[in-house]
Amino acid sequence: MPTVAYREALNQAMAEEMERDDRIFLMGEEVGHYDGAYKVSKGLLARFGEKRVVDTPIAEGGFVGVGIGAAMVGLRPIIELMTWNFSLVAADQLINNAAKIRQMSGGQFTLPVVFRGPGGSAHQLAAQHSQSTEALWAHIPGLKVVMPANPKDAKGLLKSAIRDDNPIVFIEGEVLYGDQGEIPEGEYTIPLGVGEVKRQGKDITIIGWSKMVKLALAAAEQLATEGIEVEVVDPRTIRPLDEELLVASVKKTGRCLIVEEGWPFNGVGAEIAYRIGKACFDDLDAPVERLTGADMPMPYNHHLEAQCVPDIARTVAAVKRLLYLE
Amino acid sequence: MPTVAYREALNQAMAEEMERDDRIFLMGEEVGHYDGAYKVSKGLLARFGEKRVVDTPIAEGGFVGVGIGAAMVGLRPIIELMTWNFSLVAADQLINNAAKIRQMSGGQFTLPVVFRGPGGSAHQLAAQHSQSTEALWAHIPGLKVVMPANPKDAKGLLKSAIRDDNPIVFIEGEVLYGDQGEIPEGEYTIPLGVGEVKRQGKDITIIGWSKMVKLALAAAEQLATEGIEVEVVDPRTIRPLDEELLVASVKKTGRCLIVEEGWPFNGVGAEIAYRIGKACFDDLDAPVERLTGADMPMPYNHHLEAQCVPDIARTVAAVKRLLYLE
Amino acid sequence: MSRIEREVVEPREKARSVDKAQLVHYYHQMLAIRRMEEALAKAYALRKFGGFLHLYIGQEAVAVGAIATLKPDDYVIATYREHAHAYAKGMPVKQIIAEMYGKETGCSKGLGGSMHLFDAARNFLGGYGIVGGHIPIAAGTAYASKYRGDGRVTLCFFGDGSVAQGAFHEGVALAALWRLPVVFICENNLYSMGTPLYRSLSVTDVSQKALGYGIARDRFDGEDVIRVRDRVGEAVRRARNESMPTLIEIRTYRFRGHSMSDAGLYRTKEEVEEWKKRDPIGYGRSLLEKANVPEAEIVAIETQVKQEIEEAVQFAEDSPELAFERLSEFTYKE
Amino acid sequence: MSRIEREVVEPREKARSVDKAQLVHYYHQMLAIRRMEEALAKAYALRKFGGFLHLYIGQEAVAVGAIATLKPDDYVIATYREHAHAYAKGMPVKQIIAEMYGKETGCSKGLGGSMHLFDAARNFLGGYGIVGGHIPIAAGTAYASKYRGDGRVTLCFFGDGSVAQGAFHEGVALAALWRLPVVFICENNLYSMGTPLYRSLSVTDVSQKALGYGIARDRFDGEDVIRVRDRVGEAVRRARNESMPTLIEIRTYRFRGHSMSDAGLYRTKEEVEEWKKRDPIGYGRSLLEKANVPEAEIVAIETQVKQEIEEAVQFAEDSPELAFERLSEFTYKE
Ligand SMILES: Cc1ncc(C[n+]2csc(CCOP(=O)(O)OP(=O)(O)O)c2C)c(N)n1
Ligand SMILES: Cc1ncc(C[n+]2csc(CCOP(=O)(O)OP(=O)(O)O)c2C)c(N)n1
Ligand SMILES: [Mg+2]
Ligand SMILES: [Mg+2]
Repeated sequence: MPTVAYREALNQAMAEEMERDDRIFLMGEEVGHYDGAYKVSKGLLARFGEKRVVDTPIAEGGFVGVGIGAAMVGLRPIIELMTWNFSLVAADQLINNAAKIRQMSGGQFTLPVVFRGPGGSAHQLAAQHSQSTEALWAHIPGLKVVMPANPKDAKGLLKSAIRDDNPIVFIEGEVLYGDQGEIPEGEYTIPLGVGEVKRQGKDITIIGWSKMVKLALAAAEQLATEGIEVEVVDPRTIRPLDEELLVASVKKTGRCLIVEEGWPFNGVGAEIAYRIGKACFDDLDAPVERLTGADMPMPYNHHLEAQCVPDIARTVAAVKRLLYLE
Repeated sequence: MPTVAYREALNQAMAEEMERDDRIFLMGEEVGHYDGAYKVSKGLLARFGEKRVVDTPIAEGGFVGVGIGAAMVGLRPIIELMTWNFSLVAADQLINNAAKIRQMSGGQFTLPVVFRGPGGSAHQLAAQHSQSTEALWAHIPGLKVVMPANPKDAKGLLKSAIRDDNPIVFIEGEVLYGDQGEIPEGEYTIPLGVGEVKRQGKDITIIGWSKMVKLALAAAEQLATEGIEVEVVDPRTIRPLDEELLVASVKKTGRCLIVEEGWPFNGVGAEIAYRIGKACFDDLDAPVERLTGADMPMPYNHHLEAQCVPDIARTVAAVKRLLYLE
Repeated sequence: MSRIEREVVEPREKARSVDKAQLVHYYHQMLAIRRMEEALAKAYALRKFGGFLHLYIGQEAVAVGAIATLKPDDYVIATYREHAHAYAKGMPVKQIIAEMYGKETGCSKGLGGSMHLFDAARNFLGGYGIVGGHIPIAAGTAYASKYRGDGRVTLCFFGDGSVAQGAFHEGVALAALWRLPVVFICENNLYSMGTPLYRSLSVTDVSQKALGYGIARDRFDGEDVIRVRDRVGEAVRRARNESMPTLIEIRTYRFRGHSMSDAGLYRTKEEVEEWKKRDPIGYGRSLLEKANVPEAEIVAIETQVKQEIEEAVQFAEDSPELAFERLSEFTYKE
Repeated sequence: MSRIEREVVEPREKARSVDKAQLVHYYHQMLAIRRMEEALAKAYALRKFGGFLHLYIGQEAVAVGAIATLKPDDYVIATYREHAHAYAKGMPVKQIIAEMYGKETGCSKGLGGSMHLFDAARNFLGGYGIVGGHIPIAAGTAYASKYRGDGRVTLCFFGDGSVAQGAFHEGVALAALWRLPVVFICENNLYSMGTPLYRSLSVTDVSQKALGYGIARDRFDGEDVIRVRDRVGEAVRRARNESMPTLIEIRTYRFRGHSMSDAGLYRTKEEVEEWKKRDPIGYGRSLLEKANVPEAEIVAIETQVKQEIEEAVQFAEDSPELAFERLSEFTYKE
């Protein structure tokens, strides 16, 4: 199996799908002549030309709307948001138009459009550039929310997202772009709404997505040296959520820690915790725990920033608390 | 105690505060010459003049930003959103500016600004005009979210919100404006972050806010005739949340139903359910239940619409399920 | 009454070529729209349905004249005040009224209602409730036409109130930058809800905005269906042949309140009466008379329309509603 | 290199009155900004701090000349490329550099960083990271000045890229409608990140947008600090005396990449070199020479600035960081 970077996996997914279907085009800030602010679209302009790889002005509300309109009449746009922090100026288009047009039209119009770009905090980008927006979008019926954790998932899920007939919020990990990973030879897709057990274990379940999967696996490694067997489960798609997989794991381990980069209040972890608390009411040996980003805007200072997002030490400590080892 | 309409209570709160402090002004669509789309600002233009009661064009992103700027330099704006459905075009201003400026500036700037208007569904307004946005705003650290259920709370909470030095999302019940209720004589305020037990009971706790309180009380009435004693608790402020009060009630009753008008996924109910599930892990006789709006855009047809929001029958049924009576 | 300066912006008005059949057709359409909305107002008063109801009465010549320039393949997108546009694009009265009644036989199966009429088959891309929010979508459908080279034109209707929205700016700017085949039609009825123009725009000549985007503009009064057709026609040709957008401001007036709940106290009786003298339907009738269309034929249209509406109302009354069980299939496509 | 058409828009350029002391002062400021950013670039390369770092090098005459027209009470608000504006408004170099280092002694206690410099005492209302998002805020501070009648003026700086944002449209439109005392200054450096003007705006003359709002406009090249001061001065007077906004487009150029991570491959070496011939600091020095400021004095400024920066860097290095325990108090005001 070839080893590629997360960034390259996304690039392959777009290139392969654009090759396959000329209704697909990529539009966004700097996606073309600049080869992408994060180089995810590298080489696509050269390969597909200005018609299908389109640079835009800084007008997210405008070109997100363009994507919606183009999708309504049969094209299959991929709209890149330079980062999801900037999606907020397009919130009305995503929530009031993208998510609702199918329903308001009585099913006459479908919107095969993917909105993609990096999310989450990186390094010292401060409050306006360090946000996890998945909790906002997952709240909205009509949208699907996908968050791949590694190159294999990134490619397989993006291909499925592009082929899906619904508006998709596809959030990539800004700090994952350089991560290397094996991907299957040739053509493959990963269905939306299907999670994956990233590591088997019997003592406790850690649920995480996007870059938190990496963190959970690292914590699991460390805990393994102390004889604690952690099961790491990645829903991969936030909406629709693979509740079955999550519940099955927790029923097995009896304990659950949810690790989320974003803010706690009404976070995705709250929804997952509620569902597990209910489905596993008689199986839980301890209440479901959440380890989340701090409930405050992200500070610029790097030490403070580090303390505002989950890390290995606090993940390990939370697991031990759940196992009553501390 | 005088009896006034919810609408009138809000009007009194603004008038009294504007009388007291001339840094306060009201700005929004149709708030002045039209006396308010829902007549909440009735008479304020006549009383305070065009300087302090300002009609705006349809540019929520613009005048929400104006409110933020004016607050930064010491005024105390009240920005009316004709309805919270339209706040989405101002989402970036609310999330990236209002909620973060204090923190990004190292505490140099505070934002004493209230964003208020009606939320929730009314009657056959369809998908774009029938949304509960509290879950979105409550997710954001830096914002406070207030949702009064009756005239007394409406006046007391709005006065506190206007006096608060933080940006406040104040969501009124569009269908509550005409509700009559007693309010205390003269000057009073109700602190933000303090909930209220709206009805005492020992068998089960129903948690709801805004118009859901009314629904919960009606359901409680009906259940009382069957000998079921329901305690109805209203947090009144979603953020900060009066967790103590909610937990105390559930510890007493051992059962909890959360009734929420909005969408379920990452709803406010998810956060509350998680916190109660954790704090009351050993006290719950049944998992916390949520009765929420349907997980889909609001349909126009009135029968379908009615089935998409919690009602008395389904609330009663949910309570009985929780008490294993069905 | 603010009669618009006759400062005629290019394109100049052409010597008008009109044939009788067309006049009759436009008149029939305008009248059907008028009677349909009168019937809707009556049904609303009788609580046959709820929600908002924004009547177009007084503006009929705009939708009819503008859409008369289109081919069936062309796209139309509008606001919540879109009953006329849906009808002019070919949507049967039955489907419109049934939609208001919230019936499954409505164009949107009763899920959209008055503000959200949609008709995929006739390329009517919907009525939208967020002011200005549909303007970028119009740029998107025009983008698709250019992408495919299918020669289609998108007509985007919006009110004077939308001009203050960021979505107007972004949608028009992208269309201008990318030279998209779209015509932006601002139906300037002088008020956004209770707000007169001068309280919402620093420059009340909306067409001036075109200067900042470098696109063609036009501006004229909208009571004459033929003028509307001819002037909009110029812009449609520009879009179809040169793939260039145009911003058109058409001055018009709504005789009723903003919606059924609006008492309209912000306008004087005199002002409303003055404008009623320029009723597009009365004007259309005068055109028929000038063209010597026999009175009998005109009366026949009236009768025909009346019957059409009555049947449609009955159809709506008798139609079934969508079952709740089926609702979820409209949130996501399988 | 696109030298701007000399089409002089009103206000006409006045016969310039400049005194030596001012020239020296402006030169000192521009030089300090230049050296400060060079020091920041060095520190960034040494990984003294992370995040984005957007250098203003090449544009110094704009911030210095424009802000020279203000009184201490006036407000300034800018983008993430705001180091120069903060300095010109009076923020000590120490606080700027300490902020980049993320130290508690920084202007924003190390919570804001390079993109979010704030100084309440000096009425510097911040650097903002969302393109265009601060423009409505500027309308708000100007609104407050008019509300209070305090005679203050707000200067709002933004890049050419912001013009495509809905926030630009809404902010400028409200300022025009309400006649607010604000000056909108578009620092048109010909690129928004890697995108040249012609790919982001259908009309590359940004000042033309003023026509749609009915406000005064001006447009000129920005390498001459005196021209910037005089032309912006006209707009500041208009704001202060007539409470009318102005949209000014100042053509300038950034010599470095968009941020430290940008290789700038979208511009030719030749283009960059051509623009460097119009380095505002070189130009400022030539003005000093024309004014017969002795070479020794000019060298003295260089030495003084050098020392000032070195001390500031040391100060930043030695400063403490905010304790995590205190962080929560910055989210909400008690
Ligand atoms: C973003 C947004 N803000 C506010 C509203 C409430 N609203 C609905 S229609 C309307 C007035 C619109 O006036 P105009 O654009 O002139 O169209 P007209 O009703 O005159 O046809 C307002 C304020 C809305 N629907 N969307
Ligand atoms: C709404 C939004 N979209 C995208 C970005 C990413 N971004 C940051 S700066 C920039 C370019 C801005 O260019 P311009 O306005 O010309 O200012 P300059 O950098 O040239 O000073 C972009 C696209 C952002 N910060 N905000
Ligand atoms: Mg109007
Ligand atoms: Mg630029």
